[in-house]
Amino acid sequence: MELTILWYLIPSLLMFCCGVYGFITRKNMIAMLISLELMLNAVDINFVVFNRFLFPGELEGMFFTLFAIALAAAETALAIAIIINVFRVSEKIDVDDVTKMKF
Amino acid sequence: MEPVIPIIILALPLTMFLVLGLLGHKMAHRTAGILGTLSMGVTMVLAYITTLTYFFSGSSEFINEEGVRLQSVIFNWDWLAFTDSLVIRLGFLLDPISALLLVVITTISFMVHLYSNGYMRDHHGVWETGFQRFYAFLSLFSFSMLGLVVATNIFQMYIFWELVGASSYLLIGFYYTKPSAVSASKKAFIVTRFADLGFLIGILVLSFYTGTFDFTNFTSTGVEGMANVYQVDLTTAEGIRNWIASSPAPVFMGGSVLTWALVLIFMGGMGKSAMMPLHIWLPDAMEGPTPVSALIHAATMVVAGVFLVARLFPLYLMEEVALNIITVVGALTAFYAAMVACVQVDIKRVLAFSTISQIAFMMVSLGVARPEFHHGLGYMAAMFHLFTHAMFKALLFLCAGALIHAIGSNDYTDMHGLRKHMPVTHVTFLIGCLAIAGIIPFAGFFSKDEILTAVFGQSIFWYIWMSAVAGLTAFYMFRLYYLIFWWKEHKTPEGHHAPHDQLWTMTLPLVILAVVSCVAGFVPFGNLVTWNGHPMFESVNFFTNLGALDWSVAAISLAVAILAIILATVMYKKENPLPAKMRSALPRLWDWCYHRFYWDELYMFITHKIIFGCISRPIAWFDRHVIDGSMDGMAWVTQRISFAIRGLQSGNIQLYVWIYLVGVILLGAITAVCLL
Amino acid sequence: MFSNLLIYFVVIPLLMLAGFAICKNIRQVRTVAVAGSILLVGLSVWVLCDYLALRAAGNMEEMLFRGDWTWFAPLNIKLSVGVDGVSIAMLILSSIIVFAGSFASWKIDDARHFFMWLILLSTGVYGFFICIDLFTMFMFYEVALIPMYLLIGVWGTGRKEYSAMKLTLMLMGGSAFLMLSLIGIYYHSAPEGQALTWNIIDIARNVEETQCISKGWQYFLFPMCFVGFGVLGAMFPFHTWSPDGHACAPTAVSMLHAGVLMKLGGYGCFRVAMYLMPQAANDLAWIFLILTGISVVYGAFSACVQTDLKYINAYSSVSHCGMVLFAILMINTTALTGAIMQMLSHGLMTALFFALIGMIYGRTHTRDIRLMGGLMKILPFLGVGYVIAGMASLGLPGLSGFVAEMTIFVGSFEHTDMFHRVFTIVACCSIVITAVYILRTVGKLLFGPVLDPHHAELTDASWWERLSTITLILSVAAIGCFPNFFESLIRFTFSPEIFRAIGLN
Amino acid sequence: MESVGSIIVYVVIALTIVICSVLAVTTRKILRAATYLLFTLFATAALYFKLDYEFLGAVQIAVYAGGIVVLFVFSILLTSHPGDNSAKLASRKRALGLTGSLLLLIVAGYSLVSRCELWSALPQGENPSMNEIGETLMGTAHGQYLLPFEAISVLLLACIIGGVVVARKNKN
Repeated sequence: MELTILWYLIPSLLMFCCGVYGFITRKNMIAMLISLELMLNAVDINFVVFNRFLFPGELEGMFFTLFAIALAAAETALAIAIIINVFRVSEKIDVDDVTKMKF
Repeated sequence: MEPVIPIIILALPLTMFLVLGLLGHKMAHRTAGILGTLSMGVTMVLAYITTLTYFFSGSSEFINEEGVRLQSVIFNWDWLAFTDSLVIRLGFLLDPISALLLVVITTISFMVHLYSNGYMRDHHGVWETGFQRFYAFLSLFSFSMLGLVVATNIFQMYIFWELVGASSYLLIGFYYTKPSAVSASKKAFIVTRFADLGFLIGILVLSFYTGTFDFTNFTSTGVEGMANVYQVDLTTAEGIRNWIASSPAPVFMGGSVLTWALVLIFMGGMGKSAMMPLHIWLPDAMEGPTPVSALIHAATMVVAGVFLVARLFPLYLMEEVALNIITVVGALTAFYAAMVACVQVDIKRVLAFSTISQIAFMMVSLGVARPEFHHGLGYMAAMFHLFTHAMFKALLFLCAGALIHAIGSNDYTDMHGLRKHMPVTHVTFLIGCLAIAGIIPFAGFFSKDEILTAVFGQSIFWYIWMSAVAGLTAFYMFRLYYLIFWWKEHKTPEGHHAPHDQLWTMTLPLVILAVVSCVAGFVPFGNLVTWNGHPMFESVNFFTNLGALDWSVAAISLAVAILAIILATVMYKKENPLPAKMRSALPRLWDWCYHRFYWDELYMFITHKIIFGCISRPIAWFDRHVIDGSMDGMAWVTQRISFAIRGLQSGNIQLYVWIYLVGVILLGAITAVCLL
Repeated sequence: MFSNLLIYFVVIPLLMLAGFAICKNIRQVRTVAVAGSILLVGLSVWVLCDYLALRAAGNMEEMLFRGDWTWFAPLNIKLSVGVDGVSIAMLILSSIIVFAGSFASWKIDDARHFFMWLILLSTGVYGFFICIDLFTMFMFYEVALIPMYLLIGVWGTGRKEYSAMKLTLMLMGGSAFLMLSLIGIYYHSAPEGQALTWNIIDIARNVEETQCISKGWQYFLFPMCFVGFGVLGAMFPFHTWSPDGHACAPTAVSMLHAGVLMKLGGYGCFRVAMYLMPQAANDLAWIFLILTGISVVYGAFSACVQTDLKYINAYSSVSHCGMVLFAILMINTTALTGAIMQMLSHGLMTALFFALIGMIYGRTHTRDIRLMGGLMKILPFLGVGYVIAGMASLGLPGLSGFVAEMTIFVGSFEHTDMFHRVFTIVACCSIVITAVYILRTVGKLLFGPVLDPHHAELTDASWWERLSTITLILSVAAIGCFPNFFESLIRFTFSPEIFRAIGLN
Repeated sequence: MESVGSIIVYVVIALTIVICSVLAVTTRKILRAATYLLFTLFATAALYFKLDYEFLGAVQIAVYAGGIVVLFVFSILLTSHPGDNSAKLASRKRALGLTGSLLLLIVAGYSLVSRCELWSALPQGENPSMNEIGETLMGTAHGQYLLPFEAISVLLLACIIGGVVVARKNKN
């Protein structure tokens, strides 16, 4: 048996789908953020795998992943700051409750 | 003839209307009255001059070598040009009937102007409010009526026709704070307006097919070089008939276009002349001041219908059908109105129905006029009766006005036995009654006799019918006379002055009109007014009319009248139970007559229930709820859709993601399908 | 550019706007409004005299006082001006009504802004009547419509927001159709290979010579154009903005709207729809004849049972304006003349009506005729004015309504087929129904005993109200007494050369 | 041909990823979700190691597992009471989520499986040296990433400031 490229992509796809599911269904904003991380992670894996698959000698995919991780970190930090702030105001972090800024 | 005098005849009342209407409220009442009366007097004198010139000057403008009277257009100004040939002109047409009407209108109008000086103030000499307005409207009416009779074309006639309608509206509603007067004026206007619709359509039809509005063209088309001749021989008639038959669509809804046009025009005449079934406005119009009733609703405006038919008589001659319709309508109306007049209580209503009946006489007379018979005797008789009727009916109305003014009520039940208190009124009223009853030698006898002769020549049935009506006329007039002046002694209510004859301004017109009613019958009409301008007699003297009578007819009608008077005398001279017995013997008939055969109720039903209830209200409802509702509905639907779309834009991030995702997947799927 | 007289019809209102902008108090506002409207009346009379003189000198061009100034070259959009008898009649009408309207709104709140919008509106109206470039016309048309929203919405009474919204939306809906059809006309305005144009006269000539708007396109564009203008002309079933809008509008706005703005509809139908698409007009007239025929009778019947004075008048406007479109669709000289006369007549008469209703409402604070009565005794001047307006409306000879209606009827009767005949007769019937509702209103409102004792202390018209009323009455009487002058002024427009362009004779 | 050990390692990693990520989004306890996320991240790091991207694996562990998850845990502790269960999912939402993710799975999975070139083996690569990584990150030539690196640093700075500003307690 050989580990073809597909074997790497399928877990990543499943992880992405889980992320989507979580993002759509969860009410808690932190849980949504977690789902988001899952999706990002899945994408990261794909970058790496395709880097290896298409340009084995080069490092584009890896660096993309690297930057994506950095961005994810930044994004998470900011999002969590907002969530905590929202929590301070409304004592809740359910996405449905944060409607003050609508309209 | 120079147009100066005719212009003044028209312009003076118009000016007076403007002056009194605009400045009247700044004038003293007396000044306004004198001004109005004087100007009308001047108009009357000028009208007399014009008429006398027309009939007796012998100028070639007015009469040709064979002694045939001509139509003469004194002036004719373009007022409104629809097309090159269809032009409304304002002009002055002088021919026998317009000259006759000039005299009638100005005379009666002057009498009424004079009379109103007394009538329009109470016993203490306090003027009615709006006295100046009253004179302004009278002047407006006189102007309009004069304009109507001298019209050179049918559209001018229609214009003034509408104007007399409006001034009649204003005068009936003179006491505008009285609801009954307001509704009466409204009724009069709307009913005649409805009739005018027919008139208008008739004009449209006639003018479309003949290409002209001018009377002179209607009556003399086809006779080359005789444009001004008031004369249609049968070849001309044939010409017009062929002409209409050869124009496009000569047949409309089963009748010839000409028949339609003439019948529709006659409908206008029916409205103004209160022929059944459009008569209902006239009795109500008595809400106006009595002088107005005398002027407008007895002598002048209501005969406009007769005048209209007479004016277009040569055209009517071409359509036997139209003339027969006129005869039937007239005969039915005459009988109906006479029946109703027999039981009314309000003296003005009795006179009103009598007016309807008498106008119907004229209509019948026109309807039976044929050139073959006595040179179109009916036509002459109608005009003759128009003239005499105007005089004695105005007299009767003015007498009624004097009575009402003295008593303060319209009902004979409040009068009775006034002969000693008001001798002048009594005598003049009696003369009026004798005249209308047709007793020799009063005016009505001659004209009515001519009519009956004409009817006799055409149809025995209608002759008997009309003689019966004449008998009824004598009966109800004397019933009225006795109930007012005899029956029982007058009881003056406590605290009132005994009734007495009125001021000279009111009695003078009575006397003058009474004198005219006595002698008018001897005017040799046959030589003045005939349908084709040909004189009827070789030579004339004072007794021409007497000599020309058909004595067999005259004797019968005289006998009928005298019998009717005797009957009235028996029943009403002294207080007695006969009338009550009569009433209880025929209760149903009495009820129907008293309620005027329920025509008003029928009209109320049609207007309120059908027009308002079944047409207007549903339409208004439809408009508000269906048409407007559908517009609002469109707005509502738009709003709903907007709300629905707004729901998608909920701010729910998860829904957005889902939609985005589904979109992406679909795109992906499509791409995949396309690529694979 | 400023040597052309017509430009001043736009320049003067714009100057007035500038004047209002710097006005400090109501006196100055009134001064500007009165001075401006007098200038406009003077200008229109001047144009009239010049026009007559030019015609008398034998100038037979279709439009006089021509001027062209390009303002957007890529689409060939120009400010093209030019007038013929019809436009001049409309200009005179507008300036009289603006004049009377200025006096009728003497005491309005926040006069400065009110007059600014009012004059902006009239700028649009004047611009529309002097322009012969479709695009510019449409622009002015919109300029005339939009201020109405604010004028009703801010200065109105009753359900003013609703009515303002409804009126504006319906008219905008109409102008959407209109714009489509104007663009359609533009793209067929010249035969293949020639420069497209917005100029009405050029298009009409092209249509006549080369049939550049094919029959199919005409069938498509004509109904849109007619409906677009018809909405403003209160054509059934697009008339419902009229009762609500008029009922809520302030006096001067009602006057201007019913008096002038609704005429834009009729004028547009005639000038654009009929003039540029004659074949479709001829073939499709029956559809619109049915609609306008219904309008005429339907409006009259509706008016019979209304109780609000303004509603009565609004429905009577539906009826009378229906008559205008009805006559236009008859496509013959007499009826068209009648249509224009009816526009003049109805404009003046309705303005008079609305002015009087506004004045009465200002005193009694009600417009319900069931609550009023016997006002003639208390307010004789207004009462007499109302009776005169009513008489004009029901077509009394000597006032304007009669002349217009008779011309229309005589013109309409020139069609001999059953369809036209029946509709003509139906339209004739409206004269009776008109009499019914006018007399009903007059009877209830003015005659009879005084119903409300509070009304007994009311004061009659003040001098500015008298001036406004008398101006309108005199105009109505002038048309009614000397119709031939106006008829010949208008009729020249339909002289054979131009009539050919309409596709007849 | 892979060695059996490699396959076993792969299977372990893949199963961890799949199971932990499913658990991370389905568990009703938010702290557990964060823990499962941590496991998933570790497994991902392991995958990187297996693919010979050791630096990347290290970064993954350091930044994600070490930094982000800690942030998550802190914020969870700040915003929710321990032992709280989140409410049960509304069925509508679950349906939405399931349809969305399953659709995605089917479409993406089908397109993956149907691509025959993806059935080929992954070429062997060597682990990029730290030197190489450093040069790539610091160079400006083709295929080198100084500019993005700087951009990221600015972004991180902005993020830090932003985070501070947003999270700062409002004095009023």
